[in-house]
Amino acid sequence: MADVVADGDLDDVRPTTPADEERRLTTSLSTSVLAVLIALVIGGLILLMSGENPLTAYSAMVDGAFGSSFALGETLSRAAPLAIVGYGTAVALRAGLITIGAQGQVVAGAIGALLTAQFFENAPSAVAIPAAALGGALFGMAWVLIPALLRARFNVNEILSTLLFTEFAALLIEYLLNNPLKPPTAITPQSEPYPKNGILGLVVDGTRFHFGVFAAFAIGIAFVWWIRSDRGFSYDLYGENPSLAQSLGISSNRVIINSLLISGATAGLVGWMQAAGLLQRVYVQIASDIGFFGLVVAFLGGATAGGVLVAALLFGALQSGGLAMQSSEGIPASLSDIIQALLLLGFSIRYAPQIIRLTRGVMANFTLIGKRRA
Amino acid sequence: MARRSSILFKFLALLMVFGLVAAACGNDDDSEDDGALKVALLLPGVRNDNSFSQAAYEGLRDAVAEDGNVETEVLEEIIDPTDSLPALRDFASQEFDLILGHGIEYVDPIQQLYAEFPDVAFSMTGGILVPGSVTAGNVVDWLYNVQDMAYPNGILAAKAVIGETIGIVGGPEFDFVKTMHQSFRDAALSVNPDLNFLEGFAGSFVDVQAAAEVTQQLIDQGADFIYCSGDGICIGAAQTASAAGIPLSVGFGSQEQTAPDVYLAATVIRMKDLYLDFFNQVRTGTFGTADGEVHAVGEEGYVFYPGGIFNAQVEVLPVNMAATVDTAVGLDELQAALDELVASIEAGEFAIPFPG
Amino acid sequence: MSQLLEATFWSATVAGGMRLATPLIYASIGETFAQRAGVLNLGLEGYMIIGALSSLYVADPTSAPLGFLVGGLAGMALASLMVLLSIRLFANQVVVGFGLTILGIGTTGYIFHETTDVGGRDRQVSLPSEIDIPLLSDIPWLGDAVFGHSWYTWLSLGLVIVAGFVASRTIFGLQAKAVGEDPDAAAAKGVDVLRIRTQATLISGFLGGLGGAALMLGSVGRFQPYLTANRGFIALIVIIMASWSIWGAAVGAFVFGFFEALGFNLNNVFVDVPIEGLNAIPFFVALVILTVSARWARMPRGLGQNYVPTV
Amino acid sequence: MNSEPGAGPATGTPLSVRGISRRFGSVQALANVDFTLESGEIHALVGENGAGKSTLAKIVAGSIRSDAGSMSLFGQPYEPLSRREGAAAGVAHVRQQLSLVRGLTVAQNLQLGRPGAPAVFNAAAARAEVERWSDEFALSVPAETLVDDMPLAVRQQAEILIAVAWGARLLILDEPSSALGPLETRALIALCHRLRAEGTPILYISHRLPELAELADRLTVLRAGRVVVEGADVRAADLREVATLMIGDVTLLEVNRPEIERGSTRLRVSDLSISSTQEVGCYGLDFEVAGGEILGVVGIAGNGQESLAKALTGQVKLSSGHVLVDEVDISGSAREAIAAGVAHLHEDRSTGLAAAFSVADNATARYAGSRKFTRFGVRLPDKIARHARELAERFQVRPPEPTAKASSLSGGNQQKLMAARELEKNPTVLVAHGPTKGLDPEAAKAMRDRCFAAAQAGGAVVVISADLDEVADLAHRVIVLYRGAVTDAFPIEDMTSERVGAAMAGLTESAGATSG
Repeated sequence: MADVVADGDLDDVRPTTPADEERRLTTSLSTSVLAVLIALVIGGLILLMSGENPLTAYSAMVDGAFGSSFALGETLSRAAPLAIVGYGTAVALRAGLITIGAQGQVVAGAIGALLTAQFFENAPSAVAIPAAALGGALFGMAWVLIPALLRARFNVNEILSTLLFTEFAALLIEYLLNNPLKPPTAITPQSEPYPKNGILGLVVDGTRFHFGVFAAFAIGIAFVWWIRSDRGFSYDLYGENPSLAQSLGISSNRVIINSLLISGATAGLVGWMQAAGLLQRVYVQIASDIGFFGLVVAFLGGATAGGVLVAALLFGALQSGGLAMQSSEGIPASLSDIIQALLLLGFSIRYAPQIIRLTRGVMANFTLIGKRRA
Repeated sequence: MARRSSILFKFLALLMVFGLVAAACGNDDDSEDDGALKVALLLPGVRNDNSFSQAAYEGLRDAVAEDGNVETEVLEEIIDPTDSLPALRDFASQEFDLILGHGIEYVDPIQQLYAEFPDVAFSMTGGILVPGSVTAGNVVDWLYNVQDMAYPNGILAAKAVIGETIGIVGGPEFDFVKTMHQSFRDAALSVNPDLNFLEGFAGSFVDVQAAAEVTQQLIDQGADFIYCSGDGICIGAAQTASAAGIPLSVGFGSQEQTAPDVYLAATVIRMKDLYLDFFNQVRTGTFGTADGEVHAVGEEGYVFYPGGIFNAQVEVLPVNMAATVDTAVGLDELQAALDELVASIEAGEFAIPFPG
Repeated sequence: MSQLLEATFWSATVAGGMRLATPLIYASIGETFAQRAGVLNLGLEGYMIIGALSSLYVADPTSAPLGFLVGGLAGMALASLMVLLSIRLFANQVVVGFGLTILGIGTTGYIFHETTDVGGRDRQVSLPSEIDIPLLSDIPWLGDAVFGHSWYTWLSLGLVIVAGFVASRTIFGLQAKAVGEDPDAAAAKGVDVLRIRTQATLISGFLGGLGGAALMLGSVGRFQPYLTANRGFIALIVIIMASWSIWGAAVGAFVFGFFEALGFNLNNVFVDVPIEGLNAIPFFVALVILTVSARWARMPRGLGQNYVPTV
Repeated sequence: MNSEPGAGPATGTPLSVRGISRRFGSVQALANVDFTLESGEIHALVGENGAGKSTLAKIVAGSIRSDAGSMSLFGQPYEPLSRREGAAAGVAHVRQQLSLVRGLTVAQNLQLGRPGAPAVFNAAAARAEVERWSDEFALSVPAETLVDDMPLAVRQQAEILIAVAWGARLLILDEPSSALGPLETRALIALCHRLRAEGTPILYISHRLPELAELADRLTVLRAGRVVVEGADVRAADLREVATLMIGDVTLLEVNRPEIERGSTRLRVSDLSISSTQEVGCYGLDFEVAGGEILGVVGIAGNGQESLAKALTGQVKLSSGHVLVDEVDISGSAREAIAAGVAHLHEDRSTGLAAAFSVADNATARYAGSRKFTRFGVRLPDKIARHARELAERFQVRPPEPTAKASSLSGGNQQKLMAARELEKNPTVLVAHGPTKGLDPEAAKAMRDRCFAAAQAGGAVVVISADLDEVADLAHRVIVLYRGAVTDAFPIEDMTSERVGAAMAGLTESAGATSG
């Protein structure tokens, strides 16, 4: 662990090697399983107390997540946007930046995709689909541009500025869907149907497993490329030790702006996917909570390629299973939320050092704010 | 590399444990077929929201009590469009006979699903407002007259107010909210053209404190009467009006409990009779056909059921006779004015105009 | 437009700002303690809503002060999960925080759902009356704005003073700042880092719960799901805006409340401006303040980092 | 002199350690150590890195516990379970890594963790107390300044002051002089003597033998966890012999300064000024360094060294002036500095290495963004590992394992790893900031040799250090920095500790630089 060096106890034998330290901290597999089991048991007790059979409730949950081709399609189509946002957020996290603005960038991306698709309404799908994807990504980037510049230029805390821009996005989409983008007859905020030529087809009929889901694989592969690339290494280095990176000629502004733009572009792409694939219309709630859970997925997955993928699948399964638990067992949404939250908390205890390192890197970056005092 | 795969391994292992525990319990989808009609209701809010969702829930509850041979399942808080399709689909594949999608949230998914489940009857809300939506043998559309929810409140307000300023409190600035406000104004002005109005929006249907604050601001700016157009936020409007001793009327549900002193009246949706109709139609196989009860609107064959005061699907709740707040005319007189309005509508002498 | 020149317009806006600020003051002061100690509580929204529900359910059959206290304790109970998972078991603070927010919203929604009969009586309390301070409240237009408030508001101002004192003048305040700034050095000075962080987190849970309770008992009176409407996250905004100062958090809460009230109020002044634009005002002001204050902002160095004691 | 809690009558032997052992994993850090601190003495505990000095200090202070053995404090059995208990019993441990909380003031630090302090603290009284102690020991410790903003020497004094104010009956000073200039060291020695005179025994840990003669009464030598000399009279001891006992091989301490041919000017700094909000800046620096020449920049830590190092390596924007390397202006661009062949050994290894990254990644980090080890932009791990292994072997990094994490290396090997990264190719300019700081003799010798080698290969070398011995060993010429400006400049032959000390303290009028 990083702080062993920082302690600089050079005059002495190290109490333990970092490897020992890590081993000590790593919650063992059995601890992790135990945590999840405890969460399941607590959830089961709550179900029992409210008159539900926990076993049928859990089995409905698993069924709703994996039990049929439709259920699998649901899990995948929910996991894909989470994974994409998770990867984009992970790029920023690895560079030492916490952006919690993905929620707003997804919204901006959906608007961008819709506008682009409407512009290309008469173009062949081969043009309209990629154009709308690009439009979504560009709007997502645009939505993080100001926070990125503020962070690079004035050291404005990006946790907060991106959160504020999420609020702005929520208000903007509400305005647009109530006014210029609203079909004349509609009385609640929603857009016209997404143009037909831009819609992403289904991979498996009778499910919602649409071709956009493959974007998650593409982004996943791009992420693997990124973390193995020279530039990705530079950004990681900046995240781990900003002053060293700067001394090696890695521009702080470039890392901050680019990594935030990457995260914005991926979130924008998700906006496109949701509009063109899953919902085929733009609603105020187009982003669901993808932006926020994407951040959780990035953290839970330790900002690694495999970790994010698994965490996104886990979340996709929890959400589709949680919904199925409501519709097939009549369990109230709030109770289903409780079960999902308990499981999330159970899963949160897993691999401490990796995430501690991650947070340390992020915070090392932030201390620059403190140091830049007069 | 070793580390990365170990994370993966752990996660997969956890997933498997999670899966095994639940899968061990097996499937037990065994609905005994006792001939009861299986009906599912989807609500955007909670069933006790004292507003739009509660109206449907109470309607179904009352209809089932009267019918006696119906099994129901109610799914609440399905407002995220991502969730509405799988929820509907789950009910459809559980072989429900009738699925009531009580909210415009469910129009798109019903349009995507109905053909796949020809044996399931779907009722949607507000499909007429969604371009391109159709009805079919197993899909019908229902919508209440927005103006009916607001107009009676306007008549009441104009008669009750002492002063000339009426404050209108809404949730988000949606079109149907604005339409209600306009209909309210039209009604009030038809009684007293000298009235003027202040309007405020809490920005959401759930932010009660914001609604309370908006109401307070309207009162500070001189409002002598408060009209709140709907949903949970009206709790905040009612609390503030009560504290300031200013009369109040509400769209979508009573606030009698919150503010017994100042609350005067409200409009509500009544779904019971429509739902009873639906039960019969499904049993007799006449669901979705344009028979005598259907008002065809728009395209030929579009099976659309409008709701309003005229068919008692919108009800004007009786005036709260326990109110202690000062009003320009007596409570009896207010009740008489409302009765007169309702009677003229039911008699077909008057139709509340759609504003704008 | 002419309303803008009237004193009553501004006094009403100031008064509204104070009311909107009240729950934020409780929540943001508690969270300031936690963040100064290095704990990032994204579960604040959860603490608030669970505080709101519990306070109502206790105050309805008993009394408001008791409900208020229980609201705080309920927030503290939820915060104890943050202590267990993040502080003691080193789970990521962001993940646990989001989990606790969902848990809080779910739990309150569920309890409300299960304990309310449709059409029956909901639990309810009547709102407190304003405490008029003789003479001061009678000052024309200013009196009402600044001095006509409920005891929840007055108590929150008292809390600011107490919290400011605790933060700057007590050993606990020093220890909290120390474990947030430099946990290793603090540990070397014999400070029990985990214990102080635990206490700070529980304080944040307690005050977050009180914030929800003040919202419920002071200005709402009845429960609705999602009733806190992201006020927990707004409290987080306020804290960063205030650069982790207790006084700053109180001022920031008021500034936010003031501009929120102004947005509501301007609706009848600028009728053509969409409501969404007016609602954006407080967030825009926050962005400006944040940008300006970034020059001297001083984030606790250990914020968000779990402290793992050696040996 | 103190009447704080826990302080019984100061009778009996202040500290007696019997048979203390402690094992960390496979390493026996202390084996059956016996040691006695008598009243009224300053007892030096010496030994090379890893000899167990700090472990012993920590056991005495209560931070860690021994596996076996017993201790007594002023005649009472003493078995502290925590540092807090140790402090309550009157043992104060002033560590090499200072334990002041950086975001607090001295007055606040005084209150923090103080045994028996009341829950509410009186700011005015705390400030007065700091001022009182500061006056009593003729120090200048400001009560209300953030520790962050104070020079290292003052932090050191503040820490001792706090220990005394807390009622220390026994003081352990762990490498207190490592960052101090001669004047500060002298002040520290004076402070120790004053404390001794007041009756506080001091356990003084150091491996800098020369200052011990002036300071201490007796010395104990630890080697590999065992006591090899116990309680010898310092004045009677032969320090050379002590050094031999400490490290076994005295030749490591000897510096063989090679003859180096002087080339033409490679580094030219003109009118260099930096105004920094983060640290002390630089003001009007003018100097040149020729190829083969080693320039020492001395000064007390916190007098602009950090800014100068950053300026020479292109890491900060200058407010005026230029840094020319082979007549190419590299000011303000780390990228150009690297392209021009500037190498930088960071003062602090925790900032100079990516601790959580592997040896391979660290060794090749200088190539980040250069496409040297990439194909289609993707890094080639095998190629990198091979290159890193070669480098690690060339620079004697142990273990030379490319996949090992940098944080798992010892301090000396971390320094070598940093050197491997920076000195892979002969640099045109080497900026070495405290290159041997905190290293054991063997590692220090290796680092000195690296600096000489860089000069021999024709590079200009700038050694920035607060350690006069280090500069004396390496440099040909010296400039002295005080508050970011040069207060004196002279060839190494003219260096006397009086002259340097005065210049480091800003007492010299003859400001201005020499060149050539």
